Amino acid sequence: MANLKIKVGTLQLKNPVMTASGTFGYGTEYSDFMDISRIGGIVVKGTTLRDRQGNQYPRMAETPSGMLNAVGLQNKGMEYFINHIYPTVKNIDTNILVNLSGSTIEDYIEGAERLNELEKIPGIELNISCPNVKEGGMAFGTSCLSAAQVVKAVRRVYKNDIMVKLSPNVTDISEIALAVEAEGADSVSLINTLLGMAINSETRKPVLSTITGGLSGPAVKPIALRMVWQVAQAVKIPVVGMGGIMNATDAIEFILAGASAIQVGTANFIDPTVTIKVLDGINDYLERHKFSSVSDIIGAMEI
Amino acid sequence: MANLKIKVGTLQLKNPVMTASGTFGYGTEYSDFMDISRIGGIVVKGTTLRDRQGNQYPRMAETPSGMLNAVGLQNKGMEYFINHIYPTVKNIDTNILVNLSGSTIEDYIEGAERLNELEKIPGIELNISCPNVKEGGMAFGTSCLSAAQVVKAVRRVYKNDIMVKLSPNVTDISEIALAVEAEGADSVSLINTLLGMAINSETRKPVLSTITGGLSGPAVKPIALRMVWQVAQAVKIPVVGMGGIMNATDAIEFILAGASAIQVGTANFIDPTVTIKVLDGINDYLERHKFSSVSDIIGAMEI
Amino acid sequence: MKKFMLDLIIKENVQLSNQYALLILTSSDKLPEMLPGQFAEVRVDGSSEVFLRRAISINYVDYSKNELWLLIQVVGEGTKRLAALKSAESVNLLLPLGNSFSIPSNKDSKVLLIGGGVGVAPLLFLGDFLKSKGIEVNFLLGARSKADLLQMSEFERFGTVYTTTEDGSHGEKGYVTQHSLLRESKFDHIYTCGPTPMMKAVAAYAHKTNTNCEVSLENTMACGFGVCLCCVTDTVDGHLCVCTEGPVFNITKLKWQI
Amino acid sequence: MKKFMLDLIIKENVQLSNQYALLILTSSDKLPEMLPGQFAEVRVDGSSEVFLRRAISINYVDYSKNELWLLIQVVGEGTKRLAALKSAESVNLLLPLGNSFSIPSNKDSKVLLIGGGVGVAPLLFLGDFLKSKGIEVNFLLGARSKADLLQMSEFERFGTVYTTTEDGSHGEKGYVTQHSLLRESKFDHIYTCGPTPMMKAVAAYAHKTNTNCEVSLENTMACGFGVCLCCVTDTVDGHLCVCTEGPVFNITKLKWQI
Ligand SMILES: Cc1cc2nc3c(=O)[nH]c(=O)nc-3n(C[C@H](O)[C@H](O)[C@H](O)COP(=O)(O)OP(=O)(O)OC[C@H]3O[C@@H](n4cnc5c(N)ncnc54)[C@H](O)[C@@H]3O)c2cc1C
Ligand SMILES: Cc1cc2nc3c(=O)[nH]c(=O)nc-3n(C[C@H](O)[C@H](O)[C@H](O)COP(=O)(O)OP(=O)(O)OC[C@H]3O[C@@H](n4cnc5c(N)ncnc54)[C@H](O)[C@@H]3O)c2cc1C
Ligand SMILES: Cc1cc2nc3c(=O)[nH]c(=O)nc-3n(C[C@H](O)[C@H](O)[C@H](O)COP(=O)(O)O)c2cc1C
Ligand SMILES: Cc1cc2nc3c(=O)[nH]c(=O)nc-3n(C[C@H](O)[C@H](O)[C@H](O)COP(=O)(O)O)c2cc1C
Ligand code: FES
Ligand code: FES
Repeated sequence: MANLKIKVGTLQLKNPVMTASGTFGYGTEYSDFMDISRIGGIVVKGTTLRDRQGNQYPRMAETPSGMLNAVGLQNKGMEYFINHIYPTVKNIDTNILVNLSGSTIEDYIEGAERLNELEKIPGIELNISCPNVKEGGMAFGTSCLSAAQVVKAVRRVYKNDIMVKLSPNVTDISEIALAVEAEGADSVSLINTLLGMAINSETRKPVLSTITGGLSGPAVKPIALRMVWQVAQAVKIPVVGMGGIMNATDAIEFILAGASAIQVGTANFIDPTVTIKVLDGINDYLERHKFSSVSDIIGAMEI
Repeated sequence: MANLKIKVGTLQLKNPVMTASGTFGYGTEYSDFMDISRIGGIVVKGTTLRDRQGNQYPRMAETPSGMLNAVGLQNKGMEYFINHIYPTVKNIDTNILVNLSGSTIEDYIEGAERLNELEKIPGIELNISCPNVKEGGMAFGTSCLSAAQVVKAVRRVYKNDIMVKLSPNVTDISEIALAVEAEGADSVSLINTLLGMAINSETRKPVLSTITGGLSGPAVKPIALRMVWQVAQAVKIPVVGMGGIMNATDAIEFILAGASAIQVGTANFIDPTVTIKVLDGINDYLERHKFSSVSDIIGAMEI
Repeated sequence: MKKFMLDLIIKENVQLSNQYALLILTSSDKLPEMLPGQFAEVRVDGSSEVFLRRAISINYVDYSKNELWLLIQVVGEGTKRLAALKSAESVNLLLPLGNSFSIPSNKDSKVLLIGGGVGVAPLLFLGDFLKSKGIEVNFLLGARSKADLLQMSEFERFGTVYTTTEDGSHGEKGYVTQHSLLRESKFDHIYTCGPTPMMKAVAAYAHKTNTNCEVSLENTMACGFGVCLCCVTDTVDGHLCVCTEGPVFNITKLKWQI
Repeated sequence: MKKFMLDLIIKENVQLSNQYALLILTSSDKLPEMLPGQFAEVRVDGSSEVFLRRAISINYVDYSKNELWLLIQVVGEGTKRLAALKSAESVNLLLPLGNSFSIPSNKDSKVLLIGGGVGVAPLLFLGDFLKSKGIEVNFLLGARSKADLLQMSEFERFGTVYTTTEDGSHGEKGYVTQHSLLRESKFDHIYTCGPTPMMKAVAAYAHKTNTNCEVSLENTMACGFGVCLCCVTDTVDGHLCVCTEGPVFNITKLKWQI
């Protein structure tokens, strides 16, 4: 067994395999299929201060090697999370991070304050990149200024780990990463979904109720890998990579590009045990290539 | 037969099916496989003032439902084009556009001036979006200011049609489209490739000699479609859509999203007769849905 | 109920027509228990176009033979691949997923199972289940033409079968909701699965006649087990996932305009 | 030469081992003329991973039987799919692509064809072609072990076969360039195809002994017919496409450090 332990910001992960928000529920949905305590961390579904019904259906479209979703952050709100979900998930023996979303800075602040109370939540993933959260028509995550503002505000009130989730729908993602690093983010995670669209040519209507939605899955992997590499070159804080990871080889590519940990998203829908396979596969790779620890290969791509 | 004729800027196309620059050579390479005069237009390989050897190999990586390329605008230069290629391509009975690239504004101006001389070239596709053409480290096409500057300069010297090819690697593509429209572009075409990357986990090296490259193929279609729709909403000039078109259904989706014409790129590598199939398929669709003309379905997506 | 990811083996692929196939799957292990109304998420291999799994209803389970039946209608690339599977090939499934039809506690209940097109699939298993509980079952099955009426002899094993076809080639001519049975008899429970317009018409009938009615909904699904939240339907309790809170809903829960 | 896109039929798939397959393709139409050294771009169907075509050398053409042979080494998903094709299945190919080996005008030329691994593929067709022109052919074929020496009896039909294996299980032990033949004989023309390090060693030998030498290069290809410009190699004339200016290059054209 290679040493898979890794530190990401202030988080101690037993291994670099995490699950991506919105694709792993609250973890427990997977316990029929696998031992969820084996993975390094679970990022729960995007949570907002108040409950949200999300968008109208249809919310999903299959695309070549990927999918579009327009869920729109459906969730039962912070209060419900604290009272009804936290009591269960706090017993899962891994890092449980809450993916925190908001439509105003005040929402983020209040959400973060509430999460401070929860002993078994070691950190939040600050979602400033959902294609559906708007501020003056533009997601917080697509301008350095607004990204910095949110992080600054949350940093002031939140005492645990802040992982900031970045949007790929930008000209220069490193710039945004640097801006959030400067405001005290402990790490950055990327990428969230790319804004895409699908049309049904027979009905001549958009497939999604919201017209556009977020693209995920293997189709986006080359873009995600490039962004992780760019960001890892730019910042000093750890980078958590994701976007189309389907197997251990994909995960290793992200780690070689500079990710300290990775998140598996859409792949969980197709194979609910994929995280375990990725985990075991990373170990196999390290043993086969005679690395004693996963930290040996972070950013180890040779140019 | 439905009426497939369409006007794009000042160009009269016999049908909306064009070929994307860099994927159809100079057209003649396809004449063994199909009647190239049937298509609406051919955009020849990216041409620069002086000859370019392009990047080192490897220049290509296969990705899920797509490919990365890092050709780097290899071409024999404007002089060679005029003396050795133009004499042949001018006899092809369709619109031949030259995809013009440059690394300085002066290059673009000089290139456009040379192309003014060529009677059978009805227009240029101004490429301000190749992930390899740099200006201060950033492609012209990723800032409104520099995009506007190039178009303004070329508009001043070039008398025929100017189609400006936009980069998808931006936060807000409509903004760029509006900027080039304001400077006199006759139409915009999009998308060029998305910046991506591939790593070989076994060798721990980037697959491409240039580390990053341009992603094309069906993987990018949802993003391309979204951008075409956004740009078509924003500008008044015609929009030429491309990105992952593999068949007539894909083409129709772009037209419904607002494209007046489409370009087929990567698909030509897999099926060298695909443009004819797309063309015939568009006609079939129009007949089946009882539209008399392709112009009836431009932007006809119902929301 | 515990969910499983299983590799099952095609024991037989019965081509019912070029549009429909009945896959009979088996395993060397004992199949888990399933309930009528539940479905499986089937992985489609060997296609460059299909990325996600496909939801397919449990058509029938023969525990004695350790067989799972899936009835496939070819509508696109995914179902085309599934319908082309050959004997001895392996298929990966997640199952059993979703809730199930509720079974009347009163054995004397008059029940009617109304199916249209491939929507008949879950009703066969439901018919078997109801019959095994001692409840008398009536099926009302509708299709475009005789050729589209599937598994007729199977349905007859579990109850009385009434049919409608749009072209009149079998049973009464017209839609299921036009069948004389609905004018002549009164039922305590109606269960229905089929195209949405059909189910809405059935729901309207049930509403008008004050009949308890459950419908099995479809929706675009990415996961099938409640984690993606892509498959919601609008209910009196807000957006609920069809894959976990459904696919079976009592019509009183839905916000259908009926 | 005119290029074609053709759907050919698998007449036979000869499994040479679990790593190598020989596909024998045919057509109801007459196959077009092809030259030794040329290749085909083969479409890979039914895989979610493979997007582009795969380049495969023309291994042999039997015009009398209207057969095209392709020798496949399984290295990844694409070649795995190709090697698994079954009789009567259809395969879509672009062919013939690329240039070809140059044939000596002098019938008395001493020629040596050096192949390694699956790189032997184009040399069979070349051997046939040379022999038909009345030229005496010598093959020097290298592989890891006896099991990796492919189509030995076929090669013997067209010339004298020398072999090396790394483990000594057949012929001389070692690499092709260590074979005694190269010390004992002098050739006018060497043609080689195989792993790049092998071809470089052969080129070095040819350079040293002043022998005319052609190598068949590989490169990552997207199109195979000169339009994507992805497949270049560095030559004295700059970047040239391996798919159109090659795959066969005279070593004097290349910028190899030999
Ligand atoms: C709970 C549940 C149970 C189901 N049970 C069965 C079953 O037992 N047997 C069965 O054959 N199918 C069943 N379906 C439907 C089946 O999942 C879809 O037909 C399938 O996903 C279509 O996949 P495809 O790749 O063949 O078509 P796609 O390529 O995905 O779609 C092809 C075309 O069909 C249309 N389409 C997509 N989904 C449907 C749909 N659900 N109904 C009609 N048209 C559609 C699309 O809009 C598109 O135009 C069920 C669905 C659900 C949600
Ligand atoms: C002109 C030409 C002629 C060829 N002739 C033949 C032939 O006759 N028979 C034959 O079997 N192959 C031949 N090849 C090689 C063949 O094209 C590749 O092996 C094939 O494309 C690999 O596809 P894949 O999907 O199986 O592997 P991929 O999944 O694409 O790659 C799998 C692994 O193999 C490595 N790989 C990729 N390409 C090659 C390669 N060319 N050689 C070795 N490893 C590679 C990759 O780096 C990767 O690690 C030829 C190539 C060219 C350019
Ligand atoms: C159905 C779905 C729902 C998602 N919901 C969220 C969310 O609530 N918050 C968030 O930050 N990201 C969300 N994401 C984005 C994923 O966490 C991830 O960033 C993205 O899907 C890319 O990874 P992948 O390609 O592995 O799926 C969602 C993605 C999907 C597919
Ligand atoms: C190999 C290759 C070379 C390309 N060269 C050029 C080029 O010279 N100029 C240009 O504007 N676009 C170039 N492109 C981009 C295409 O024209 C097109 O914008 C892009 O590939 C998206 O379309 P597709 O997905 O249909 O291929 C190239 C694309 C590929 C794949
Ligand atoms: S399909 Fe994913 S929640 Fe229902
Ligand atoms: S493979 Fe496209 S030019 Fe050679």
